[in-house]
Amino acid sequence: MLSIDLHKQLSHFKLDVQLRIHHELVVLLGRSGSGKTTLLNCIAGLSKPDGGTISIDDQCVYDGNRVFIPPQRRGVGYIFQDYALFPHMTVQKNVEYALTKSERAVQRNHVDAVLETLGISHLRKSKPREISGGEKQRVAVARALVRRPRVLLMDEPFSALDEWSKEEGYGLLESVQQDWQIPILLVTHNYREAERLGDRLIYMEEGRLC
Amino acid sequence: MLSIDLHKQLSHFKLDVQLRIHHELVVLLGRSGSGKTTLLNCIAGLSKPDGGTISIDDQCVYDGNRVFIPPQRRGVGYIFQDYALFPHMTVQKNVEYALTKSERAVQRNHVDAVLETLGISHLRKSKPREISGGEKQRVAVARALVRRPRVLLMDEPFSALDEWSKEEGYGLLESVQQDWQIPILLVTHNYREAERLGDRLIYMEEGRLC
Amino acid sequence: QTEEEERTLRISVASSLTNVMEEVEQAYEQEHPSIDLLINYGSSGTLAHQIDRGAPADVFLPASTEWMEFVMEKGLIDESTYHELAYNELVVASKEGESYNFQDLLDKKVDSFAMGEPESVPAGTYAKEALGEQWETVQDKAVFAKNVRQVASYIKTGNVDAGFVYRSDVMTLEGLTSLSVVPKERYSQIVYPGAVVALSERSEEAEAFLAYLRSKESQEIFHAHGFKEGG
Amino acid sequence: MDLFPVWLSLRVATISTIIVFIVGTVLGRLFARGTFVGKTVIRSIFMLPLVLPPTVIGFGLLYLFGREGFIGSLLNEWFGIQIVFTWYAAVLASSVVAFPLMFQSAVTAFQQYDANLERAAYTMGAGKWKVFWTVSFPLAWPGLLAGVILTFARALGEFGATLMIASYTKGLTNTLPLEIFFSVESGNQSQAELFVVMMVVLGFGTVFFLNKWNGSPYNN
Amino acid sequence: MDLFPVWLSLRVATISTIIVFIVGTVLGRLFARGTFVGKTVIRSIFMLPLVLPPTVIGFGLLYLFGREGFIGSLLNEWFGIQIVFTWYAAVLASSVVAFPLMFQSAVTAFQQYDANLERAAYTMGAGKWKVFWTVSFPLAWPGLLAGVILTFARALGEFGATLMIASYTKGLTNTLPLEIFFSVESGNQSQAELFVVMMVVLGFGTVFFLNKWNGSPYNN
Ligand SMILES: Nc1ncnc2c1ncn2[C@@H]1O[C@H](COP(=O)(O)OP(=O)(O)OP(=O)(O)O)[C@@H](O)[C@H]1O
Ligand SMILES: Nc1ncnc2c1ncn2[C@@H]1O[C@H](COP(=O)(O)OP(=O)(O)OP(=O)(O)O)[C@@H](O)[C@H]1O
Ligand code: MOO
Ligand SMILES: [Mg+2]
Ligand SMILES: [Mg+2]
Repeated sequence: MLSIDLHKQLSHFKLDVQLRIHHELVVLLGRSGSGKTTLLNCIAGLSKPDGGTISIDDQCVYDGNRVFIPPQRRGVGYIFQDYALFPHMTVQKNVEYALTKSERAVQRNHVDAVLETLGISHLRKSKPREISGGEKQRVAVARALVRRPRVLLMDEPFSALDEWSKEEGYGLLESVQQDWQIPILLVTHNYREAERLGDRLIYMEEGRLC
Repeated sequence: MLSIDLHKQLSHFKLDVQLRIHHELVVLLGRSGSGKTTLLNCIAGLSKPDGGTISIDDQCVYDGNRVFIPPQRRGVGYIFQDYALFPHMTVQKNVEYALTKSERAVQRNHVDAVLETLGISHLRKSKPREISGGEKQRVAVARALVRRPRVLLMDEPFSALDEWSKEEGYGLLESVQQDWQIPILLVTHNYREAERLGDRLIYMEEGRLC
Repeated sequence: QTEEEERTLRISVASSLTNVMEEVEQAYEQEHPSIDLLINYGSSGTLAHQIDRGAPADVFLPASTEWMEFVMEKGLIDESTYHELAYNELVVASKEGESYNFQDLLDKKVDSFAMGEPESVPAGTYAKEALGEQWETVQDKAVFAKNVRQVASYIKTGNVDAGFVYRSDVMTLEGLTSLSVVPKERYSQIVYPGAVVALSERSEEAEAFLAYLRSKESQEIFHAHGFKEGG
Repeated sequence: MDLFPVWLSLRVATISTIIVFIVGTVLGRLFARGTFVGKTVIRSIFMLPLVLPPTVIGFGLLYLFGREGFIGSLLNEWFGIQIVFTWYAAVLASSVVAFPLMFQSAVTAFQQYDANLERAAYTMGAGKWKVFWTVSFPLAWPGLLAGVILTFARALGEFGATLMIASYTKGLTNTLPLEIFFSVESGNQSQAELFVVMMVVLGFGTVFFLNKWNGSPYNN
Repeated sequence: MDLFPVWLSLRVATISTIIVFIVGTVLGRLFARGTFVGKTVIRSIFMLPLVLPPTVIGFGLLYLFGREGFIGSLLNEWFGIQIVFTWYAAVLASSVVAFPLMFQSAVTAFQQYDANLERAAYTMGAGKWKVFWTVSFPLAWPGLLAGVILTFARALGEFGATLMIASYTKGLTNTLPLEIFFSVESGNQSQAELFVVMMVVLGFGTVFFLNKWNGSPYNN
């Protein structure tokens, strides 16, 4: 379970969010610039709220100035809006980065399956700068889906994909959701996607849920 | 008029395109990785085809090894899939970059209007790293739409926008298209967008139009 | 030639003569207001190479005969103007409070001592000569430096017990009081030569200046700085 | 106290830095992207003034720029200029010795940013010159600034090559490092210390000022 | 021909480069991002070994590491180590003098890439150490390599400070630059030239090799 109660002053408005996500997929919709990415960054520990609390599976990961668990110990999987692929690593290495050494050996088949499903297994040895925009996005998706986190954050993860690739992504996400039973927060501007995937839809406007 | 007849070997297939675009908006659809961005890069002069010809308004800008007009003299407007905003310039400076000094003085109102329409005029003084993903995309759109090129290339220009912002973008594009009467080539994965904006829809599959 | 150039006399002087030459310069320019001495200091080797490369110089005053010979052999010097201007003496210096003499260097009393590098630094060459047959036995104790100043640094910082320096350096070596003269018969005369450069366009004035260096007035300055008068 | 050495050093270091900055930046840009035959060879040759002891560099300069030297004789014949033993020689020495620092920094600086941004600028009709000044240069600036700092510091401290080709003449070529050396040589310890302090103040001050002038576009 | 000076120089420069690389990289990372009081002041102080003439640096080291010096006496008492006049002293001198080159390059290198990539790595559970080695370090590598090249070149050519603290002893501390100096001073021109050639070969060779070892992740 993910529970959030935080506020943070942004340049043009204040982000002020109360939200609880159980083992469900919540879709976060909202105008561009309304604070969605910032909220995700706060949950992942990449931005500091001005105050409030965040807890994951009953562990408090943020509480005002008293508690701040750094990102590497929050167990949050995160697909970044701008992918944040490592430019110096191949696709394969990028995806495996989320795994520990021992997992890497054990999970080889799983990694292969994910790459296959997303249609990027032929790009394994390519560097991010050698692949197309949508291919990059699929690498970012793969990287987040090879290992079970405690919470999964997805910032417009399918925005650069064609209908077929989107479908494959949806399928993968659905099966992962079944397996993992974790809170998932997905940002999208696509209504069809929202309705197809979301157990619950929430809307953000100028930093507030409504 | 834009007329293209080119081929280029890519890592997993061959790009092979024959295409003529009059003063119309052609939407290019196709699976992720099918070669759309590469085609646009060839037209803009950022990639070299292996052979063929490209001409713009009856000027040959590429012809095998004989003619290669560099990008700065092709008069092609281009919205990049990854925005390619200048990180060291403010939004305002980014948008004005497409204008010459004298145009900058004359067109001030026009620039303001474009920023206003796209809902980013309050971000004028921000640097790209200080704004949201969708805001960045709108800056890229603005930068391409403040000045009339001979050909306009748009690589998924609205993919990161919410429905309202998309609408504003569509409106702006339609009015610009009316005014300018130039060939426009727009890449998208969104059917509604394609049908709404396109005078003609074309599909690419593994480097070929079909 | 501009008027300023006409007044200028260029002197290339070994850096170990810096203090002497600064006084000489003042005195000479006072006496000869029409002459402007432009003094160029450097190691004797550097000066010799500069003259070799056609750098402007009228008078050459190195700190050893070797470098004078180097330029002479190349025909860059008006040999008729050659004179020995001053002499020097070798002394053993040690740190304030300690006192070692030449004999101590040869005995086991001294663990290490500093001296100029014998192949290239004149002070080192003379020191090696002074050590004579004992050189073989004591050379392991020797630390080589590129000039007397460096020898002094080693002594002052306690990294060596003693070192060979020139008497003329004594005046400037703060913190090194205990000095003992090296027996004179053990090394050859330490000569400071001077001569007019062959290419000089102002050889007359240059010769006049050389003559001045041999005058009583300047010889006193040499003397005051610990040199022995030449002739 | 005679402050001439301070001004001279500041002047020599500043002029050298400007020259080296311009030459280093241009060559750096040239060598950063694109390939041509012998690129790595020339890049490595450009490092030699850093490898060789300054005295050797000074020696080489003396050979080239001396009255009988290849360049020196030409300069003398054509313009009646004589560089050796003047403060121009100090500028020359500092520039040559500091050049590798600027060059290496510049090459790296021009390799570090996303070249797509230059391409984007071209599509907007900007010419090579405009793209260089408005995109490449500002994006490379942090690396170039690092080069400038190293260059200035090195130029300020240059001793061996300067002594060789400019020599030490009071009121003419007595830069701070030379003054320090000769103060020590003539046993004037306290004066040497004073010059060292000036040098530290001058070097520290300028480097501090330059360091403040940083604005990495990626810094966050 | 005695090749000892070549091996000695290579050894001294290599060891110095390794030491300076490690220290410079760590300090560079520390100073690159994040702010703390006196950051620019310390950064500027770190440039001083480049500003001050090597002889002055050597003098300072002699005072610190000499038999009676603050550090020297401690080393002597505790470990019975005597650094002055040994080839370790040459390593010390080269390291101190070359340090600013590595440091400045490293600071810039660690500022030049997108810090979001480090953040992304953290979200995947990577600890500070792993992030440093797998993300920060490789992304900074081109800039670090530039620093390594400058450091090696400078360490190889180091003369003034080395002569001061290591002195010139054949078969012990006679690095190439020292050999060149004393050959010239003793009028042995041809031997000096031979040493210069060795130096050029050694410097050029290593720098060439290092230059080849470049792989900018943004290079395109
Ligand atoms: N720089 C590059 N070097 C090598 N191969 C590349 C490079 N860029 C793209 N490719 C390959 O060329 C093919 C076409 O890429 P392109 O970017 O044109 O696709 P696209 O149609 O724009 O896809 P998307 O919708 O995902 O942006 C892909 O297979 C891709 O992997
Ligand atoms: N690094 C930053 N510094 C300052 N302001 C920022 C920064 N990043 C975003 N903002 C501002 O904060 C607000 C929320 O941005 P955020 O990125 O959270 O929006 P978003 O909802 O993700 O939008 P989009 O759908 O366009 O990605 C915007 O007004 C934006 O301009
Ligand atoms: O110029 Mo000297 O006095 O030979 O070192
Ligand atoms: Mg966002
Ligand atoms: Mg594309």
